[in-house]
Amino acid sequence: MDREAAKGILEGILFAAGDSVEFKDLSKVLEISEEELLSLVEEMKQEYNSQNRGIMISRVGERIRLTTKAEVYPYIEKLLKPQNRNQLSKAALETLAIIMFKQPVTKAEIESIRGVNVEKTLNSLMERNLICEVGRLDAPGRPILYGTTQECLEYFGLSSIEELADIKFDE
Amino acid sequence: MDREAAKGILEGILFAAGDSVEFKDLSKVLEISEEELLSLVEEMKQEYNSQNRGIMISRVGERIRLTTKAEVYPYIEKLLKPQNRNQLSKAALETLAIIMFKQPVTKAEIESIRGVNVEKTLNSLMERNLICEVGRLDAPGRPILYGTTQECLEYFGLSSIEELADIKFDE
Amino acid sequence: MALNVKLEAFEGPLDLLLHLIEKNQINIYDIPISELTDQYLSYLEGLDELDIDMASEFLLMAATLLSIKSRMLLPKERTEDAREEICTALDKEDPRMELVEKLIEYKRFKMIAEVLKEKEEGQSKIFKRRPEDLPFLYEGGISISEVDLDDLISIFARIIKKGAVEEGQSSRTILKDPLPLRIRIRHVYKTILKRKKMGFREFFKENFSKLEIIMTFLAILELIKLNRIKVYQEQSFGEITVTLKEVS
Repeated sequence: MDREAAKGILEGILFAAGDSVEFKDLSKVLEISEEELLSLVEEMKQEYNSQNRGIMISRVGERIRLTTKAEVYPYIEKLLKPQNRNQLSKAALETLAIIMFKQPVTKAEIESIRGVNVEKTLNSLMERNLICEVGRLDAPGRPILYGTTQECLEYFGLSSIEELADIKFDE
Repeated sequence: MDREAAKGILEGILFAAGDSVEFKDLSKVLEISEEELLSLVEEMKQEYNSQNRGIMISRVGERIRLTTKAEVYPYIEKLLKPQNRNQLSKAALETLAIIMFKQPVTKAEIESIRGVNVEKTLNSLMERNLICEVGRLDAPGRPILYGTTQECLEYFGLSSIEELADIKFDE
Repeated sequence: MALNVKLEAFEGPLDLLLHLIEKNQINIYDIPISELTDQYLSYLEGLDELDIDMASEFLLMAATLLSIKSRMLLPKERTEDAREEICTALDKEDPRMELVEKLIEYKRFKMIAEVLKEKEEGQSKIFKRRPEDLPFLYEGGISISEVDLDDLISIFARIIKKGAVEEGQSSRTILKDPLPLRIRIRHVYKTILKRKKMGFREFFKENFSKLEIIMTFLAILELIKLNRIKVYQEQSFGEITVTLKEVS
């Protein structure tokens, strides 16, 4: 299959799927290596950059998805009146940031970093499926270990958590 | 707004809508005449014809929509095919059950309950003469109302819709 | 000192400390601990009331600050042996060190949280597409030949149940279940025990409410699952018969 045809199929699959699709499934179906797949995605990224396109392709974790571009938002808002999602609180965002970089991590560890009780925050993050239990620490009381979900990457549109690691901060 | 930007916005809106959108709504949001809109759509049609595109734009009555190109279906099938038949018929039956017990019901209502695009499923159910159009809702866009056919009721051992009346779940 | 900021504006004692450090343009690696402690304490005093949960966290930090402050004030330990003195001095960390490390680590996550906030904002402006339903892809994909009304009802019952949960959440109405399923199951089972075999529709009396009908359906489904009854249909469109399952 030539590259142009493969890109067309990729677009069609992602369009029909609606949700993000795993690399490995796409490469299996297209019968190409994951490397080739990623190079196709890079090419598509460039093409979607063109002004006459209203959608874009992006990587979230080990998955790829199609979404609308942010600049179309004002028009979508006018026509489709999307419902606003509840935004996360500052406490939730701080807790998530810690879990992202320290996972797997216990509640006690998070609390020692934030200096406050995080029980309620953890519950609401679990309810929103942004974090999950990933196991138990082999220590007295066998405390729960928390980690972030795929949903979490999608929620923030992160290709990976490492993307955040470069953040510069000056004291 | 230049034509290229307008085409991008059009693509984004149709993508997000997931469904066909009326000319008049599109021309209002884009602040262009319906003629201009149609000429943009013609141009887009040409562009989507290119081999590296997996989606296409088409006109249905007074509406426009984006859909997957037919040549992509074999790949979608390979990728998204549910593990077993059971799962497959369950998806279709959910739609049928909703129509049976909520009739008359619009596509939008069914989709909001099931969380997926049911257009094609509705078509299949219509082809099999299990459901039919029973009218139009008196609301913007006058959406089609669906109900089960007499044949369908009989198949399930019901003599008439009235037999369903008591278990119909209206909120 | 003007205390025009409420405690709730801070995500905890560390957040408050960072605020004070920033406001006073303090070098985080060389904190004037006594000054900072005073400010922190007067900040707490300025609050009319303190949420008891939050209070303990803020007070714990106050205690930590006071302890650091007192350790800073203590005269350096004197020992006879000069060599030993040097070693002790090397061993002895700056009492502020632990707090500084904590503040720096917390600050890092606070900044990541701010980036996440921006990302969240950005994502709220883009949309995915609703997935396509799949059955259309398969020839004869929609098959109802192996399905009867029971199946359809149980499918719908599941949907209703899901919807009811969501509705309950938004309307905050709590209704006591007037007809527990357990009781309905017992009732249906008693009826079929007595009659051995009956038509499906006979279970539903004309004056049944929606809820009673649904509960009865569910009861029948439950009894099938429990292997107590058998439900069958001789022919398409025919009457559905319910019989007692023979226990062997």
